[in-house]
Amino acid sequence: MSENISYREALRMAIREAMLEDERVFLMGEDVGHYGGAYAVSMGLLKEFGAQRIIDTPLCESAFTGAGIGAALNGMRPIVEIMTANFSLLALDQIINNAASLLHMSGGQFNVPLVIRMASGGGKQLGAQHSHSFEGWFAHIPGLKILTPATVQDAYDMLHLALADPDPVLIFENALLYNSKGALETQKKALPIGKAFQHRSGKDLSIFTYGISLFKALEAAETLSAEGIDAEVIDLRSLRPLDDEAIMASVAKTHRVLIVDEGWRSGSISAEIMARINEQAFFELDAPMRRVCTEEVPLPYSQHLEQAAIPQSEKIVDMARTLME
Amino acid sequence: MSENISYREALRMAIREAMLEDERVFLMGEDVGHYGGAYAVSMGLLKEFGAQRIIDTPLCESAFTGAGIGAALNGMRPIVEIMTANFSLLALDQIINNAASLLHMSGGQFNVPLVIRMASGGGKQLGAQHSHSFEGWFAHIPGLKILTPATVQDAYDMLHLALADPDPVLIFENALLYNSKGALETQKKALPIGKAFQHRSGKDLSIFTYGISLFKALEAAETLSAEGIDAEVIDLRSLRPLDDEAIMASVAKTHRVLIVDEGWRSGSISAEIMARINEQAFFELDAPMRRVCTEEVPLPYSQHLEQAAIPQSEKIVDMARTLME
Amino acid sequence: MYLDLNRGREFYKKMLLIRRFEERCVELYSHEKIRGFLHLYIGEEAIAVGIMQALGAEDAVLATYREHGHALARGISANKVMAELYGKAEGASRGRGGSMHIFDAKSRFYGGSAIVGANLPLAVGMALSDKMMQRKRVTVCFFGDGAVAEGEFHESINLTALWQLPVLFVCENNLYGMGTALTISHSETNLARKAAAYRVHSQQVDGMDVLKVAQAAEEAVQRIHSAGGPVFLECLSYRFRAHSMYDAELYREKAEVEEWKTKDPLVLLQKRLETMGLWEETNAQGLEDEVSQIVNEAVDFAEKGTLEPIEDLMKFVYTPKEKQ
Amino acid sequence: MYLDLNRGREFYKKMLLIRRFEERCVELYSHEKIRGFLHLYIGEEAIAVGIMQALGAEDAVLATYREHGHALARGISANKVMAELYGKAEGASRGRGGSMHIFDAKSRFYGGSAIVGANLPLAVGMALSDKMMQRKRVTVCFFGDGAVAEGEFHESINLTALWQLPVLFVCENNLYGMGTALTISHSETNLARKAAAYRVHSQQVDGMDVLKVAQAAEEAVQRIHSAGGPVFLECLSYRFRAHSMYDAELYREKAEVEEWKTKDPLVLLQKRLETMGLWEETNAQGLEDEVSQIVNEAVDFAEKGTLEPIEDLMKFVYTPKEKQ
Ligand SMILES: Cc1ncc(C[n+]2csc(CCOP(=O)(O)OP(=O)(O)O)c2C)c(N)n1
Ligand SMILES: Cc1ncc(C[n+]2csc(CCOP(=O)(O)OP(=O)(O)O)c2C)c(N)n1
Ligand SMILES: [Mg+2]
Ligand SMILES: [Mg+2]
Repeated sequence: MSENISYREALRMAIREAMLEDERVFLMGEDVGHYGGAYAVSMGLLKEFGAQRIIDTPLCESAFTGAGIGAALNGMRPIVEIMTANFSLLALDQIINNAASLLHMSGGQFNVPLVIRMASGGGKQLGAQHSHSFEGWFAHIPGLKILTPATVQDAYDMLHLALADPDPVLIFENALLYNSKGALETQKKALPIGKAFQHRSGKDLSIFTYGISLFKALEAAETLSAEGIDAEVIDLRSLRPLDDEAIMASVAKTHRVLIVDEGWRSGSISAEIMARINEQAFFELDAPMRRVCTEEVPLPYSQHLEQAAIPQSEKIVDMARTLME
Repeated sequence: MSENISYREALRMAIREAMLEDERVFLMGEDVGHYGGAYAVSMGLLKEFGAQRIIDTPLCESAFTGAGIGAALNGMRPIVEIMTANFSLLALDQIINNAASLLHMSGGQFNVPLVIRMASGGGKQLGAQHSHSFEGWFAHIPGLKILTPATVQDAYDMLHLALADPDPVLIFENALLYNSKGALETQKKALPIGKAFQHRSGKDLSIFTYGISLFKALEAAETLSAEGIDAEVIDLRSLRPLDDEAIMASVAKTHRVLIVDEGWRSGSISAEIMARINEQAFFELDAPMRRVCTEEVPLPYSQHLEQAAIPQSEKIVDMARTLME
Repeated sequence: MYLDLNRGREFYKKMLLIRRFEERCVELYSHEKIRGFLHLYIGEEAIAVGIMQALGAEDAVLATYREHGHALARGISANKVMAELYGKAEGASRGRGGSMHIFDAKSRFYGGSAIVGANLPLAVGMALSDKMMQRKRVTVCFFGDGAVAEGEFHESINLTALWQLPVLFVCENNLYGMGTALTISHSETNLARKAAAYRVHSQQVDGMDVLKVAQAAEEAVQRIHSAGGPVFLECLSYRFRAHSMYDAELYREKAEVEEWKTKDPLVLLQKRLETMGLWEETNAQGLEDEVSQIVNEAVDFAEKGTLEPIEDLMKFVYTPKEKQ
Repeated sequence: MYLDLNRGREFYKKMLLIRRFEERCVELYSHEKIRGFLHLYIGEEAIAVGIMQALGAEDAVLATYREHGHALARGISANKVMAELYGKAEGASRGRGGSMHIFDAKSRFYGGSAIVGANLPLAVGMALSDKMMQRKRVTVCFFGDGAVAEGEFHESINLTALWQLPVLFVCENNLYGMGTALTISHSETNLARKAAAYRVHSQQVDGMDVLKVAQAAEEAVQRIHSAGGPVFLECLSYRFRAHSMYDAELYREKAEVEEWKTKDPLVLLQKRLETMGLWEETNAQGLEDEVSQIVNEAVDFAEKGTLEPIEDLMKFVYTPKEKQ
């Protein structure tokens, strides 16, 4: 049952299965069809499902995202692909003022079962207009759910979970993960939206993270372990809702907190997690909480600057050492 | 020299002065001219300065905001008015991908001296598409400066400060403040961008806030004072940059922190302030920090629900009591 | 379109209902029974009434923030609309929407939208689903002359033309977007011509004449059913009242308003019926009485309505578990 | 436009420089000297060269993410462009921009923009300032056929027409936006006609013929200076290479590409010169050598370039104090 496939393939498999299972599911976005997807996620699907269900849109993020909302209102289960998270800014009015608000404004009459996927994150030397990580920022918006699959299993599961959800769900796929490989169990019941997952148990400090930073954190935990520091590593998986319970349980165990996220530091999801721990588990803390985020700069092109700007395993190790002082 | 005028008049006076002083300054936005401004800020200016400098735009938030950026790049000092903060979502691509990024992407060659003003905040029963407070959310974006004038003096000063700044500055005017009156000194040197202002000194707890919540906090402080609780009230004034120094100084004095802001709770500017205090002044804290924010709901129309959703003086008092326990 | 007594009475009554309903709203606003923004449709009644009569129950409607008229013409009860304006739980949107956000699932009325132009992409998606599922339905989307300048207009109309979707675009051109005149909003002020540039079948219609609107709407719906693609109707009209309750109307001349009032859709229909010798039989006073009763009842209903419990504030941020 | 030896050599050399420069880029990309996205202009050289020659130093240029050609044609040194691709401090944008973000204040080259369509509003504002300050300048804005579907196109072109602003819109219609063909992007595929619907003077031009582009550009600039308003040129062209370095080109036939290669702007110009008996004198080999030297030097310059110190990472998020 378990296969070793890529994150990209896991996504494609999930989309394919959903489309085979449910005629209401379709995929829409720029270059999802003839091109095969900017990151090749939908490669081959046009051939299998035809242009009616794998829809190449013109360049018009606001209208095709809004069209996804309209289709969801009208009984469909659309998957809208936005090529890169930066471009989602063009569709934010639709996402916030419509998708996130319609259920409430209509007094509960109109829910919006829409899935929006987008490639996110830095590290590919694509510069300031293609590299930003907005998932933590989107997590501010009530009415939305924000998923950040890190593993192949989650890439697959979360697409299914999102489609089954009655409300708008945004999936942020870190573009550097598409080629990563991992085990996939397709028959296992998926861990629900809103549940964190502990990838490594530890007693000295808790590292909360998500997406690609999970792997950097795990790497850091190995290094720390060699120094005798035993780090717990928890993948948040979902940034809205956050799994307060899992977070507080870990804090109660380790009493030290490090958060790693790819958003810019100020106003990051790290800040929100710190705020909640402060509110809910203040007296458990033995030291100030720490965070490793992206430096507050539009991401530069040159590799050395870009790498200096984003979280790295070494920075995590350093920060963990500070935390243990 | 000191006059008692409205917040609206203070803004208008500042715009007028700036336009008289500097031919590069102009005002552009929906209904700023013939209509007189949705909140009447620019009433009369069309007559005085003509349609070349008080420019009524068609409905096209993205293009006229982008045009403001272009004009700023080309030597002007534009003031762009976005009628309501919710509509700024339509212009976010221009604000983030262009205004906030151009200086960095161009290696320091092209700065963007643009001022964007918008009406913000709930409490007017305008529903979910006209009431949200995004100032704290915008504060996440490097490259921007975020100002939130609460007083008549700041309404006036901040417009001048913003125009003098070489980089993009966003001014969030809480719409309920336009009619508020207060003293204005036009000859006084303005408190710079990035400096908080202490409105009330206290020794038991620090209330950090901004915008309209300042007045709710001051009211709460009076009530608390009657109960023997001595609250310090600090107006942050600028949400990016934040005045860490003033914040930490106050924490070092009171050891207890309450933050009041009109953004939705999760991912609010309150969270960021908590994160920084945790990082910079953890051992000063005698109790978990607390926040009073807007409930995480698209703001409803009915008055009782809307009022229940946004921060109120009573909630601040209650939370302060919890904090003092 | 053929005018007979029945149709004459029906159209007249519907337009009158909107008119009297909104006149009452103005009163209620001054008594602070209604709050927030209140945008009146007075003067433009012929558009909503003329369009809606061409629709079936299966068709969908997307309106603006000036949508009391659309809601009433679509058949949502005055009670529900008024209760919404009062912010009551019995309102169309349980008081959570207010004047700008009337919703009604039963009549497929998808709001009430207060971001100008933002309902247009929704129309694309609604019609796209209907086409995909081979349902014979039309999605009608109302918007103003001002909205045509927004990027979403361009993006949406292109998609409907490109994909040949069953959307009826109804542009209510009342010559102003808030205080900004058509001529300072658009380089091409003939908006039907603008739409035609996307290869969409487009037409200007006298929006003060309910019969002409009705006829154009029926033809449009027919064309959408037969040819499949979208149709764009530019309804030339005028808003008799201020943009909202806060507007000093500095941007237009009183004389212009008065001039347009001579084209009042109610008066126009009356004149037609008079010419045909049907006015007497119309029994306008009887209709006034009926309408007055509906409006009175609506106010009564709203007054007696209840408030959503404050404990339910957070309801409907996400779909409640029991509804999933 | 009159073709003489001087002009022939100049145009040929400029187009050749872009061609050879980018061919070298492909090599360097495979050696990982250049990273990130790299969008080649090969096949479209006639557009940038034809347009730029009509501009003065005081005019401004806004380009796309496919802008090596625009940058070189505008006269930015190959050294600076190549160093930017290498991510070096000596690059046009100090290595912070990369291939998609070449900037140069000296030549009024305002980027390099990687959000499709997002440079259009900037053009409005730049031209608006020039008009307000009564400066006799033109702002040229380049964008693709794909960009025309974005809302910002609609909003921006309306503003320039409405306010009669001195913008030269250059639409590089290469028949595809990434892998999406023109015909599945636009209901009206004649983009000049689309622009004309805003009452903007518009024209289709053979974008493979540098002379035709140059002529159209000169006329456009003249018209902008005399009539004041914007001009829209749709340059019909083709991208010979993949969209970027990652593109499998599944969306178009090899034969189509080959067909278009017969219209190669370099070959076309050569043929013209041959017909006129000027080709020999052009001394193509000499130009090849000159260009080759420029490109070699550029690579050398880039190789020797330095990296911005990591401590300077946060520089240019805000204007440094010393520059204020
Ligand atoms: C995106 C957006 N921008 C601005 C506004 C403020 N506003 C509300 S109605 C309106 C005028 C709209 O004009 P039009 O589309 O002609 O409709 P009308 O009000 O005339 O019916 C404006 C500017 C808004 N609600 N949404
Ligand atoms: C807003 C936005 N959406 C999508 C993209 C991804 N993208 C980059 S180039 C491109 C195609 C643009 O086509 P066109 O405007 O015709 O220019 P061309 O590349 O053909 O020169 C796309 C979809 C982007 N950069 N920006
Ligand atoms: Mg209008
Ligand atoms: Mg193209």
